[in-house]
Amino acid sequence: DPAIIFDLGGKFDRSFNESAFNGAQRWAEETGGSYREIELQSDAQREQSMRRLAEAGANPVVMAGFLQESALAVVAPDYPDTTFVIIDGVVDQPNVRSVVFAEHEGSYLVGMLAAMAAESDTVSFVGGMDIPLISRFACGYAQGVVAVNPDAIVIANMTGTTGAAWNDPVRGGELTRGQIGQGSEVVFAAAGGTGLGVLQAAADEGILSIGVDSNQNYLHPGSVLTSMIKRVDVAVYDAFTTGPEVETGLHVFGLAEEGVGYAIDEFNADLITEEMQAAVDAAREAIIAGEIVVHNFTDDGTCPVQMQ
Amino acid sequence: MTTAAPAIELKGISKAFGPVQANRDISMSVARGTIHGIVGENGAGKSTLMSILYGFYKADRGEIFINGKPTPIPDSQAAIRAGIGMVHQHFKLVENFTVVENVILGAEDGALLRPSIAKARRLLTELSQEYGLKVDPDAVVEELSVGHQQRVEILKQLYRHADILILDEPTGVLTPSEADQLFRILERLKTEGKTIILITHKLREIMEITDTVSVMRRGEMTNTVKTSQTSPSELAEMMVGRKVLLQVDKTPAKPGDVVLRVEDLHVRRGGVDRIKGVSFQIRRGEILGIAGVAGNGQTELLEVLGGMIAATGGAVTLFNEPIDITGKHSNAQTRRARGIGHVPEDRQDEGLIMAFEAWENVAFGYHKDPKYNSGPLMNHAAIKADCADKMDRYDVRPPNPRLPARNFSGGNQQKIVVAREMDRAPDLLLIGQPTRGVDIGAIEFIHKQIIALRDQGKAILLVSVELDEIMGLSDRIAVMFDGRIMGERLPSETDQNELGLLMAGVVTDSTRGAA
Amino acid sequence: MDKMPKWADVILIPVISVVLALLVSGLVVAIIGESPIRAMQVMVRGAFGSAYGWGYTLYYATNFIFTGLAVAVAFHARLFNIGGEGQAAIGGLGVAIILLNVAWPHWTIALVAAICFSALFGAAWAAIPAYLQAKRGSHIVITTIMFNYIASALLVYVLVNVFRVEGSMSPETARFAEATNLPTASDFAGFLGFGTSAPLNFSFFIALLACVGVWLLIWRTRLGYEIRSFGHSDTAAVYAGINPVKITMITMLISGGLAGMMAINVVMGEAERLVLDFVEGAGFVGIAVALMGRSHPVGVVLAALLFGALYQGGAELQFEMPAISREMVVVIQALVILFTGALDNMVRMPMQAVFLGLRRRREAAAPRTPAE
Amino acid sequence: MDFLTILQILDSTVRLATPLLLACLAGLYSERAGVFDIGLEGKILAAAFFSAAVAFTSGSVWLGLLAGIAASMALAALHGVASITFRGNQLISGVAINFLAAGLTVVIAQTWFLQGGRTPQLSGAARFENIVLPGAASRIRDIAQQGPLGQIYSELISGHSIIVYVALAIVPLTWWVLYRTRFGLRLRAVGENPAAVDTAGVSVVGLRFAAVLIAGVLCGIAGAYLATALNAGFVKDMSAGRGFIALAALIFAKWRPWYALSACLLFGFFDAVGNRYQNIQLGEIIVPVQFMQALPYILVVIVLAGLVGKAIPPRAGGEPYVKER
Ligand SMILES: Nc1ncnc2c1ncn2[C@@H]1O[C@H](COP(=O)(O)OP(=O)(O)OP(=O)(O)O)[C@@H](O)[C@H]1O
Ligand SMILES: Nc1ncnc2c1ncn2[C@@H]1O[C@H](COP(=O)(O)OP(=O)(O)OP(=O)(O)O)[C@@H](O)[C@H]1O
Ligand SMILES: [Mg+2]
Ligand SMILES: [Mg+2]
Repeated sequence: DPAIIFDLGGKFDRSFNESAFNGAQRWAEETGGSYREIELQSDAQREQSMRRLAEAGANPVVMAGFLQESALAVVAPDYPDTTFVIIDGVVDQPNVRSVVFAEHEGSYLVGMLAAMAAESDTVSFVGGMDIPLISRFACGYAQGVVAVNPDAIVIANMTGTTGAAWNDPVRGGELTRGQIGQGSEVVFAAAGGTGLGVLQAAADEGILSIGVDSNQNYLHPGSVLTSMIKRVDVAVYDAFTTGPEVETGLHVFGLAEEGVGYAIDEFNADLITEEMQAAVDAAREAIIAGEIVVHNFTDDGTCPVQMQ
Repeated sequence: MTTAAPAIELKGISKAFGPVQANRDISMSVARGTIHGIVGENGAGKSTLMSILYGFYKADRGEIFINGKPTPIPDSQAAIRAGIGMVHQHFKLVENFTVVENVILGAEDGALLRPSIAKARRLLTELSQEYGLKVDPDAVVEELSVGHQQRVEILKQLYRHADILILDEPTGVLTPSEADQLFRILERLKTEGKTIILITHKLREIMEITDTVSVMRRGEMTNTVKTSQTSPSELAEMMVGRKVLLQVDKTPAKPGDVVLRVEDLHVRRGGVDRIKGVSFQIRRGEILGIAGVAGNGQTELLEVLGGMIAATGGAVTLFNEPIDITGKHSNAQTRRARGIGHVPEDRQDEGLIMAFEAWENVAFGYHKDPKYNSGPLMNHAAIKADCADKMDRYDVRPPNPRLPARNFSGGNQQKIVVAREMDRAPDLLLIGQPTRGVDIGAIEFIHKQIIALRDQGKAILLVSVELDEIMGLSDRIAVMFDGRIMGERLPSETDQNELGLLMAGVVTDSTRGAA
Repeated sequence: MDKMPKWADVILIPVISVVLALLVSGLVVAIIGESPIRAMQVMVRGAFGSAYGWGYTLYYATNFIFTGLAVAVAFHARLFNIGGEGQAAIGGLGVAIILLNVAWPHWTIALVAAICFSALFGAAWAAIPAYLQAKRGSHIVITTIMFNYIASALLVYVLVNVFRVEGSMSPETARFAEATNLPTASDFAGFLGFGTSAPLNFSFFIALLACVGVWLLIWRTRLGYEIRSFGHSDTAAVYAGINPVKITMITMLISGGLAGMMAINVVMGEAERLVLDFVEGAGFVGIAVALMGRSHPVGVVLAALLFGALYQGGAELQFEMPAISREMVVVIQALVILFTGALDNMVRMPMQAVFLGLRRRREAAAPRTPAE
Repeated sequence: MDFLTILQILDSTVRLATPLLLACLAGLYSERAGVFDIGLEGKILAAAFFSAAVAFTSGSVWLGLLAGIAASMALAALHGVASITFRGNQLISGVAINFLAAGLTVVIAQTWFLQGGRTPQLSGAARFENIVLPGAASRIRDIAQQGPLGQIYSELISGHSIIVYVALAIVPLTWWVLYRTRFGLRLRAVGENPAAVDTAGVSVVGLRFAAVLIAGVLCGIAGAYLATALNAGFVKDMSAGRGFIALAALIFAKWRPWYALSACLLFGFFDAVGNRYQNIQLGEIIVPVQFMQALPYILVVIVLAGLVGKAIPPRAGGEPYVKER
């Protein structure tokens, strides 16, 4: 059987982990198969969880979250016959498949939407853990905003520096209120479970928000402008379907692979005008065609757009 | 002829605490409007019996009749309803409450305080005029003297309309004059028709104030007699079961060189000056007795000399060598190394570790002595052997080094401490309340040991609140009051009256001369 | 006279208490609709059913021996050290610092250095609460809890800002050099079936050594005598010339040092790097272990083994019976603390009555002592 | 920092201080009666879970509140049985209760909701709504348009959940109960000298149980507030040390109600500042966020160290009452 390890935040975070969970569920429903799962409760449990699943014969073992990287680097060589899949992280081992996403590209598109939806010049971003991965979101978002409105101000805050930052909705809400006080009209939350607080605060205060990873439009209909979708579910589903033979090595999913994108459904249809959609779709084509190059923060640790 | 039913009648009361039978089949009756005394050795069961009457403990068996009616007393509330009030040996006051608050506690009228307080204040004024119990209703209790605190206790009972008043060792902490005032109040209450039970160890007081007296022994009530038909010596015999000689046998002192010299000693503790310039000296072969009401600086005097607390001023020398009384470079262990033994006032809280076995207690304070150690580790075998030897010579019963200290009776616990501190024949022995809570047999033994040590040419500083003990043992007597020495007397040239006045801080013409 | 023989107090009562705790735990499992029998089986098999299980059980037990001893030593001075969690975390920092910054030629020397540093750091973290307790009477229970939170913030700070490896996103240090890795169970006891995955490592022996050391300290040395005296009565301690400030400090330093040494097992022996949250509640488990073990090293080892098994069994439980959360272990731990620590009178009172009854019967049977 | 930002932080302070205040007053009743309670944390946590669980299932936050109070009182009763009836060690009992709550909440949450030890998100009537006082604006953007007084009224005074106002009202109520009623007199007395209360014919056990149960009620409200007003659901360990901070505030407050209010506001303020800012730049020095997050705990230690004046606890605190010989 395949198995999956969810990261801190848990499989019902309505975001990253939940997306992974949905992929696994879809596989289970379609094939009638069963899989094993572990929800991590602390950073220190990673290694034992991986070993336990490998010992029990689970294959492939999927790990959601970059925080699993260093533990996997140690465990993978001990179980050469098991295939491991890590999402959002890169582990250079022969039996590991590393799946990463071009979040900057998706973020660019929702950044454009934010700038178009905002009446004033100010939009904002709330990140989860302060790490390069999240800066990649922020930077892509800011580039999209500025592409629409060169005068725009992007306020960015990170929630924390540890895994706990994925699961701190109160803090997320406070940061959002602060940003609204500074004039923000659209807030993009790339913060896992913390984002729930961000979306809630935005809804309470009557501004727009942008969800992340899963489609979060339904959470506050009319308040969530869109969601930056990251198809973690597809990555999990693919791994589960292909089984232990799944191709190892590094795999990058961008706009072209439909690994990232933005969501439109009945909950936000009223918020997005035809022109907005047309502009974003054009940009999407241009990025896939290579006409627009969105700078990836993790390439050099810098961002061409200044954020506050 | 019909006699009025007795105010209190107890029938067949028994009570055990685990293996200890504290009261065994006790019957007793007290007539209305009388003062009834109860005497007995420590642990005889007096307090237990009264606590049962007050509903504090529940008797295992037996019945209580109040004014002839059977009255079960399951708790203090029931006792209060039955008109019983009790003044405990240790006051039951909330120290940081005011007098009024203490008086109304548990007897408030209604859920709001304001009316109760107003009413209590009025009643207190009345009561204090009626009985001469003067206390400021708004004073905070902890700032009152013990004598006044006791008045608050009595006011509390009067406020509750107690008809029956139980007083458990009320005079232990009072100066003689405070005790006199108390007795006048009791007489007064008696004339009002109230019934009073008085527990005391002082036979003099029994003779002075009670109408009838009961004697308790080992949990049983052995005798009840009319006070007018008995005598102190007869009572003592009834208590102990044999003739007792309360005199201490000793030869006149032959003082030698000065051992301890104390000059202008000052001690401050808890923000209060406890010792305010005390000077004295003790010679070889001499016992200096410190008399005084508890809490006038005696405790601090022992503790500062024993190295437990630091002095704030003054100088102390031992054989003319200075002692570091600032506590910076010395503690109780270094004092012991200098040849100062110390039998503390409180054996259970200070002198012994109650959970330790006897042998471990024998090393207590001397645990760094090389003879108890081998290398880095303690030599348990050596300590046990030493303990067995001491138990034998000091008649500790049972002579079992492996028994925890708490399982010895008070007297035997004291003997363990005495053996430890005196067996090394210290040059100076500090000894506080040597016979507190100790029965007559052990008192005799301990007194003999003290005299013997003196006769070996050692210096002894004796602190006791028992004037009889001070008078009996001391070669010289100093009286402490409010952190000062009020005067020094020779036992042969003074009497309890004069000492009592000094203890109360009164310096009269007759006492001034020698001071 | 004592109401009960000593063996009843130190063995019978804890055993009854633990049994009660386990019964109530079973009840909790039943109430949430799972089979307590099956849960028990899963846990026992998970903890003891394989070399893999033993490897984890003993590994966890090693942690709990250290933290249990830490709490026990403090208990002897009647100090309630709830700060094992933070002291261990800071001990881990000590281990990381010394292993990352020095090129150790061999694990034996590295181990000695790591022991010193973990103990030193752990002790240092206990020093401030100890000082405040000794000098200012600040309640050590609350200060040590606060120091747990502060330690965790400090650890986050250093892991994020000081030790994080360039380019890595996880808050953890680089791996320690190969030469410092401790032998694991597969190295020294591979013949028993331990595989390379078992985290049990050489630290286990250090823990056992620490037990012997603590036993000697408490019951054989003058310092131990002073610690116990102070624990029973601080006024008596002063009378005996024992300095309360000194004893409080020394005891807490030893306690903190022992808690810190837990890091050898986890940081040096298992993770081979410093990760966030590596203590995982072991500091708190130490309280239960010390209470159950009646603060005696032998009792601590047995209780640590029990809790090691609970932890490993609990991990299996989560795996085999997903409806039962891993936190069930915390519940059991809580119940053990409750029954052995706070409700012990509930067990003791009836036991005393039983023993008293027995004694009365014996005395009644024996001939009456002649009248005095 | 502009005026509105300051107001926002103060507003957040009030919200974050509320659970502390309720827990602190809970501790005040318990400790004034002579029962130490380091189990505040556990009671808050249990209440948080049960209020969220019941609010979610029933859809009514009021039922949730009742459930939270009931759960907290159950733990309080356990503390009472252990430390009053069986005269166990109050600290150990508190520690056990904290663990019990930490474990049980997650175990039960996992069984009921299978969401990794969480409750589902609450919304609508399952949460406490913020009360908008008459004439107040509720949205920051509208508030920003108002003058300073309007801003204070709309941002700081208006717009909190009912529990915030209730908690504030409990402060004077507690003062009145403690110093103006018979119950208060007895409660204070039993914490100072239980023997005095006992001989006065009042039940020590009864009083202490009453106090401990009141503490249970208050912790219950605190927990419910945390899960159904401040947050929208229960997550593991969400009490996050608030019970301990409340204890420290209690010491800081010298066991007095009005002081408790100021102490809790102070701690709430640090929390609010820590939430709002990452690293704070003070001139040349950058104060790391971890320091801000640890600040309340550091402050507690400083308070305990007596640097702000010696606090004398109730004298009989921590000791089980045994009728002495
Ligand atoms: N609460 C208790 N628990 C156990 N034993 C007790 C308790 N109270 C009293 N005892 C025992 O009961 C016996 C009677 O004690 P009690 O206090 O009644 O004596 P007493 O005559 O008042 O003595 P004293 O003169 O010292 O006041 C003693 O042996 C004592 O050890
Ligand atoms: N706290 C206690 N726990 C157990 N036993 C006790 C306790 N207190 C007293 N005892 C027992 O009660 C008995 C009486 O104790 P107490 O100190 O009242 O003796 P006593 O009558 O004063 O004896 P002695 O005349 O020898 O001094 C002793 O045998 C002692 O073992
Ligand atoms: Mg008595
Ligand atoms: Mg507001």
